[in-house]
Amino acid sequence: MELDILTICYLVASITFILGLKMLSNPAKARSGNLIAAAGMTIAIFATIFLYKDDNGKALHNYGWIFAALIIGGIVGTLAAKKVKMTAMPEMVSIFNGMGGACAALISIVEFNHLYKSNFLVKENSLYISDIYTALNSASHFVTTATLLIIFAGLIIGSISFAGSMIAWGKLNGKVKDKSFKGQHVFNIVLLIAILLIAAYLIINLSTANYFLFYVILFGALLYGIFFVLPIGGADMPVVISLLNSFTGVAAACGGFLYNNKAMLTGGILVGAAGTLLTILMCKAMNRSLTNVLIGSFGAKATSNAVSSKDQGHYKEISLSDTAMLMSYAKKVMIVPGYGLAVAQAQHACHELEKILEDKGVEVKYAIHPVAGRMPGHMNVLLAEADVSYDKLEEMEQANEEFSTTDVVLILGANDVVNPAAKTDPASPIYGMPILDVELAKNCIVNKRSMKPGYAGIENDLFFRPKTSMLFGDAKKVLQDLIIEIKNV
Amino acid sequence: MELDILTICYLVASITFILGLKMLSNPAKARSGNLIAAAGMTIAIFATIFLYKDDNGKALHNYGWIFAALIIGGIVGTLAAKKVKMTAMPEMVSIFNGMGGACAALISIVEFNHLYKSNFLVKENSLYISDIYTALNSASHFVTTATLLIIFAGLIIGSISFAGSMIAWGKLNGKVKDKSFKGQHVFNIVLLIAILLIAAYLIINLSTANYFLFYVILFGALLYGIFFVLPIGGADMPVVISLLNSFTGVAAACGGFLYNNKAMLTGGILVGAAGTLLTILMCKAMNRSLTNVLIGSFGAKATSNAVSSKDQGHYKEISLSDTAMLMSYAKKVMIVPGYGLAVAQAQHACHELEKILEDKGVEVKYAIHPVAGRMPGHMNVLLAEADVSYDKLEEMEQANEEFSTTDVVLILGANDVVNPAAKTDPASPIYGMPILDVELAKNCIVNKRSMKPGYAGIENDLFFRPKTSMLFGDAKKVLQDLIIEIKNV
Amino acid sequence: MLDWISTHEQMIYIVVLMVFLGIEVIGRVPSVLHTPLMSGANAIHGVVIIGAIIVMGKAEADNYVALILGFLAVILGTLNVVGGFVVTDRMLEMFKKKKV
Amino acid sequence: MLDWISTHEQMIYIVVLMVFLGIEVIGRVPSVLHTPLMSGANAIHGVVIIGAIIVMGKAEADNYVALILGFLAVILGTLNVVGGFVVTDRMLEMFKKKKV
Ligand SMILES: NC(=O)c1ccc[n+]([C@@H]2O[C@H](COP(=O)([O-])OP(=O)(O)OC[C@H]3O[C@@H](n4cnc5c(N)ncnc54)[C@H](OP(=O)(O)O)[C@@H]3O)[C@@H](O)[C@H]2O)c1
Ligand SMILES: NC(=O)c1ccc[n+]([C@@H]2O[C@H](COP(=O)([O-])OP(=O)(O)OC[C@H]3O[C@@H](n4cnc5c(N)ncnc54)[C@H](OP(=O)(O)O)[C@@H]3O)[C@@H](O)[C@H]2O)c1
Repeated sequence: MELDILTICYLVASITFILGLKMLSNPAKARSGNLIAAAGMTIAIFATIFLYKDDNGKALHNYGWIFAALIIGGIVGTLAAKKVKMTAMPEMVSIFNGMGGACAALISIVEFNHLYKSNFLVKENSLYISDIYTALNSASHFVTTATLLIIFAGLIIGSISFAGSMIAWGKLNGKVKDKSFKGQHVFNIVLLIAILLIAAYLIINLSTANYFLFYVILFGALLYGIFFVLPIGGADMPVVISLLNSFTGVAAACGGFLYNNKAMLTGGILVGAAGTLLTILMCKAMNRSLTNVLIGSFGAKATSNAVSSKDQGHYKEISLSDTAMLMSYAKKVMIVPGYGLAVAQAQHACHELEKILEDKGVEVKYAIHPVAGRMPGHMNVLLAEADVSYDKLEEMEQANEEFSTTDVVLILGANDVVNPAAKTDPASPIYGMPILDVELAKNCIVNKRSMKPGYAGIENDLFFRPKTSMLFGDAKKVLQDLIIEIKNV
Repeated sequence: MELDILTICYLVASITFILGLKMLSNPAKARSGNLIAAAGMTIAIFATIFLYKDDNGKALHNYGWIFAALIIGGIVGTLAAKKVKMTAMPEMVSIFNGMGGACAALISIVEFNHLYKSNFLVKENSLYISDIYTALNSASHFVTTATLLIIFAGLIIGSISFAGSMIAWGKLNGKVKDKSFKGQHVFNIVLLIAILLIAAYLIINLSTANYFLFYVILFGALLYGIFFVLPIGGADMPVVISLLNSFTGVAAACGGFLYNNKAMLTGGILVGAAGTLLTILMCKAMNRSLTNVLIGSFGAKATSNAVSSKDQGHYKEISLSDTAMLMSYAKKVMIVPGYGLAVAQAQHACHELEKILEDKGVEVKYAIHPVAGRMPGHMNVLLAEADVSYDKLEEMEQANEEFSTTDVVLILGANDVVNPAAKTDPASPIYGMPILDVELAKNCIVNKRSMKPGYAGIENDLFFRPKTSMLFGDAKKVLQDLIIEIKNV
Repeated sequence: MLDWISTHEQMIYIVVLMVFLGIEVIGRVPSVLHTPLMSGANAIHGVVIIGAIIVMGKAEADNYVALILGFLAVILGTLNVVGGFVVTDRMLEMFKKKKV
Repeated sequence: MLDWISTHEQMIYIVVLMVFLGIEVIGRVPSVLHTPLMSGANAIHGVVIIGAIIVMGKAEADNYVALILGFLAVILGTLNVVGGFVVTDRMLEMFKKKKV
C-alpha cells in the first residue's frame, strides 16, 4: 500500500521533471517550469523518507540524522544561492553540480562496503545482499556483477564530475589558472583507460585481496576530473560545467539502477541526455565544436594569433570631451556591452550614463549579443543587476535593424561580438558567428583598455575602420569621467 | 536466447517508430523517415514469426496460414496503394486505418474466446490461461479482470475505429451522404455509455450465462462508430480520419498489454498520442476547434449562412475573350487553385494554360494556401499529378509578397482561402485564418460555377470588390475554352 | 488497483513516456505534411499485426474460429502496414522536389 | 549478458525513451536561456539525494562509515537540490519582464 503511493509519488516526480525541463526551454514558462520541477522533487524526497521500505518491509530509520542533514543542506544551499552575485552564478551552479557528483560517489562507496562485507565477510549479514539481489529483481550471481558495475560507474562518473566542477569553479572566480603540460591529453587518456581496466578487473573477480583497488579507482577518478578541466580556457567553463552537469545526471541514474528507483533513473537520464545536447548547443552558439572546446585548440590558436598579429593600419583615438559632445547631441545612442563591462563591473556607471543622456533627450538602447560576455544571458543578468529596464535591451536581430538609424554606438568592452571578420573572413575562427552590425551607425566609439584581442584572441578590423574611434581605459573609470564631462556640456 | 534477440528486435522497432515519426514531421527527411519505420516494422514482424515463444517455450506454428495471409495482404495492399489516384489517397488511408482497427477487434474476439473457454469450460486447457497470467507477469485472479479489461478496450476501440473509418471512406468518395437525425448526439452518448456499462458488468462477473453480451458490445461499438461519423461534414473527414487513426493506435497498444509486447505497446501509444495532437493541429490549420468539427456545428452554420446571405452589392462578370486578352498581355500571372479545381479535375487543363502563357512570355506561378482543398497538401498533390514543376508553386508567405507585382490573379475554384473576411470580420467563422492577399494584384479573376459559398459556407466580399471580376463555369470547361481563346489572340 | 500500479510500474512509465514523446516528436510539423504524417502514423499502428500473428501461430489446428479469425486478422494487419507505408511513400514523392 | 537484456527489458525501454525525451524536450531552447536551463537541469539531477536518504536510513546504528558518509551525502544532495532550484529561480527573475 505505502509502497504503491511511493511509486505514484515517483511517477509524479518524473513527470514534473520532464515538464519542468520542457518549460525551462521556453522563455515565457521557464520560471514556473523550475518551480514545478522543484515541487516534484520535494514530493519525491519526503515520499522516500516516510514511505520507503526495503525488501524486507523495513522502513527507514535514523530520521534524526536525515532531517539534520536536510536542514543543514537546505539552509546553507538557500543562503549561498541567495547571497551570490548575479555574475557569479555560473560558479554557484558549478559548486552545486559538484555536490551532486560527490553525493553519487559517496553512495557508491557505502554500497560497495555493504556489498563487500556481505559478500566476503560476515555472512549473517547476507540479509542485506539478498536485498540488493531482489532490488535488482534478477536471478543468478550475475547480479553482484551488475551491481558492482553500477556501483563503479556511479563512483567514477560522480568523482570526475565532483573534481571537475571544483576546478571549473576555481577557474571562474580566477583562483585557478589554466595549466597544461606537454602531452597532457595523452596522459589523461591513459589515466582514464587505467581506471576502467582496474574497474573491469575488480568487477570480474573482487576478493579480500584486491578490494582496496576500489579506493585507487576513486583516487584515479578524482585525479582525472582535475586534469580533464585544468587545461581548458576559463572562458569555456560554462560549456564544461554543462558537460559535467550531464555527467552527474548519469551518475544519479546509476543510483536509480542500484535501488531500482524510477525517480532517480528518469531524472538522471533526462539530465544526462538534455545536458549533453545543451552542451552542444552552447558550443554552436559560439560556433565551435565540443571537441574544439575540450581539446582547447582554440585557446592555443588564440595566443599564437595574438602574438603573430601585427597592428594592421592605424586606428584613431577620441578624447572624453569629444565623446561627451558627440553623445549629448546625438538623437539615438546604442550601447553594446561585452565581457569587459562585466570585468570592470561598470554596469551601474553604464546605467547612470544612460539616465543622463535620456535627461538630455537622447534615446538610449542596449544591443545584446546572445554570446556577449562569458555565459549566455550574461549581459541581461549584468544589466538587470543595475536595474536597466528590459524594454531598453534589444536582441541582436532588432538591434541590427536599428543601427542604421543610430548616431553613436558605444561599445563597452565588447570585441568578438562586433568583429566583422565573422562575416568577411572564412579563415577566422569565429567565421559564421552572427555579429552586431555596428558599422551601420554614423559613429562607433570603442572602449577597451588596449588593442588586445578578446576571447577569440583575434584582431578586430572594426577598430581600424574610418567610422570607428577608440576610447581607451577601464570601462568603469571611463564611464564615470564621461558622465562628468556630459554633465558639463 | 532467441527471446533475447526478439526483445532486441522489438527495441529496434520501437526506436525506428519514434525516429520515423520524428522525421515524418520534417519536410527534408519525411520520406526516409517513412522508410525507416517500415524497415523497423519488417524486422518486428519477422522476428515475431521466427523467434516468438509462448511462456511454455512453444514456438509458433501454422506458418503456412501466416505466410499465406501475409502474402495476400501484402500484394493487395501494395496494388491498392499504387493504383489509387493521388487525390483519392485520404480515402485509402481511411480504409487501411479501418483494417488496423478490425485487426485489433478480431484479436480481442479470439483472445476472449480463449479466456472464456479456459476459464469456464475445458479446464484441461488451463495451460493457456496460465499463459496469459504470466504474460501479464502479475499475480492473483485480478489478472483475468485486467486481461478482460484490455480485451474489451481493444474490442470497443478497434470496432469503433473500423466502422468509423469505413463511413469516412464512403463519405470521401461520395458514396455516403451526411445524415443526422434530431438528438443524434444524445443517442450517441447514450449508446456509448450503454456499451461501457455492459463491458464493466462483464468484466466484474463474466459467466456462461452472460458471455454472449460480449457480442452485443461488439455490435454496439460498430454501431457507435457509424453514428459517430455519419453526421460530420464530408470536408472534415481528414480530421475525423486522423482522430480514428489515433484510436486504432490505442487499440494496438491494448494488444501490447495483452501480450506484454513492447513493440505493439510503444508503437500503439506513440500513434495514439501523436495522432491526437495531429488532429488538433489539423483543426488549428483551418482555425476550428476539434469539438466544433465533431459536433459539426460549422456545417450547420454553413447552410444557414448560405441561405440567409443576401447578395451584398453587385459583382461584374468578364468574358472569356477579355480574360484571354488580359492574361496574354500580362507580365506576371498568379494562379490560386482551390477545392473547385480538384472537384473539376481541371489540373491538367490548368497546366496546359500555364504552358501556353509561358510560350507567350508571361511569367506564371501558383499560390498555394496551406488548407486549400480538403486535405493539407491537397493542391500540391493535385498539381503534381499534372506534373506542374515545383519551383512554380509558392507557399502562402512568398506568394503574398509577390501579389503586389502581379498583373492578373486567376482564382480557380478557391473561395475561403481568399476571403478577406478572415482578416477584417471578427464575427466570421474563418476570422484569424491567414489568407492569400490576392487584392494586392492589379486584376483578380475568379472562376467558380456560381456565387455559392465554399466550405465555410460564408459570403466572400472579394467577389464584389472593384478589382475583381467573375468568370463563371466549371473550372475544366472554362480553362479549355480559355486556352483556345488565348491561342487565337 | 493500487498494487496493480506498483506491479506494473515500469509498464506505466513506458506508456507515460511514450505519450510525451508522441506529442514532442511531431510538435513542429508544417501543415503541408499533415496528411503524409497521418498516413505514416496510420502505417505504424499496423504493428497490431504482431498480435494477429501470435494469435494465428498459437491457434490449435482444430480451433477453426481462431484459425479463420486469426487468418483474417493477419491479412487486415498486413493491409494496414504495407498499404500504409506504400501510400505514405507515394504522397511524399510529391514533395521530394521540395527537398532540393 | 543477452538474458540480462530481456530481464531488464522494461528498464532499458525507460532509459531509451528518457534519452529521446531529454533531447526532444530542450530542442528549441533560445541561447539566452542556456544558463538557466543548465542550472535547472543541475537541480534536477539532485534527485540523487534519494539514494543518499536510503543509504542513511538503512545504515545500522553501529555502522559509522555508512552513517557519516550517508550524512555527508544527504547534506551534499540537499545542497545540490535546494541551491540549484533557488539559483535557477533567481536567474529567471532576471528574465521575467521579458515575458510581458
Ligand atoms: N556568452 C557565452 O555563453 C560565452 C561563453 C564562453 C565564451 N564566449 C565567448 O566570449 C566572447 C564574448 O565576446 P565579447 O565581445 O563580449 O567579449 P570579448 O570578445 O572577450 O572581448 C572583451 C573585451 O573587453 C575588453 N576588456 C577587458 N576588460 C576590460 C575592462 N576592465 N574595461 C574595458 N574593457 C575591457 C578586452 O580588451 P582589453 O583587454 O584591450 O581591455 C576584450 O577585448 C565571444 O567570443 C564568445 O564566443 C561566450
Ligand atoms: N486543406 C485542408 O486540410 C482542409 C480540410 C477540411 C476543410 N478545409 C477547408 O476547405 C476550405 C478550402 O478553401 P478553398 O478555397 O480551397 O475551397 P472552398 O472555400 O471550399 O471553395 C471552393 C469553391 O470552388 C467552387 N467550385 C466547386 N466546384 C467547382 C467546379 N467544378 N468548377 C469551378 N469551381 C468550383 C465552389 O463554388 P461554386 O459552387 O459556386 O462553384 C466553392 O466556392 C477552407 O475553408 C478550409 O478550411 C480544408
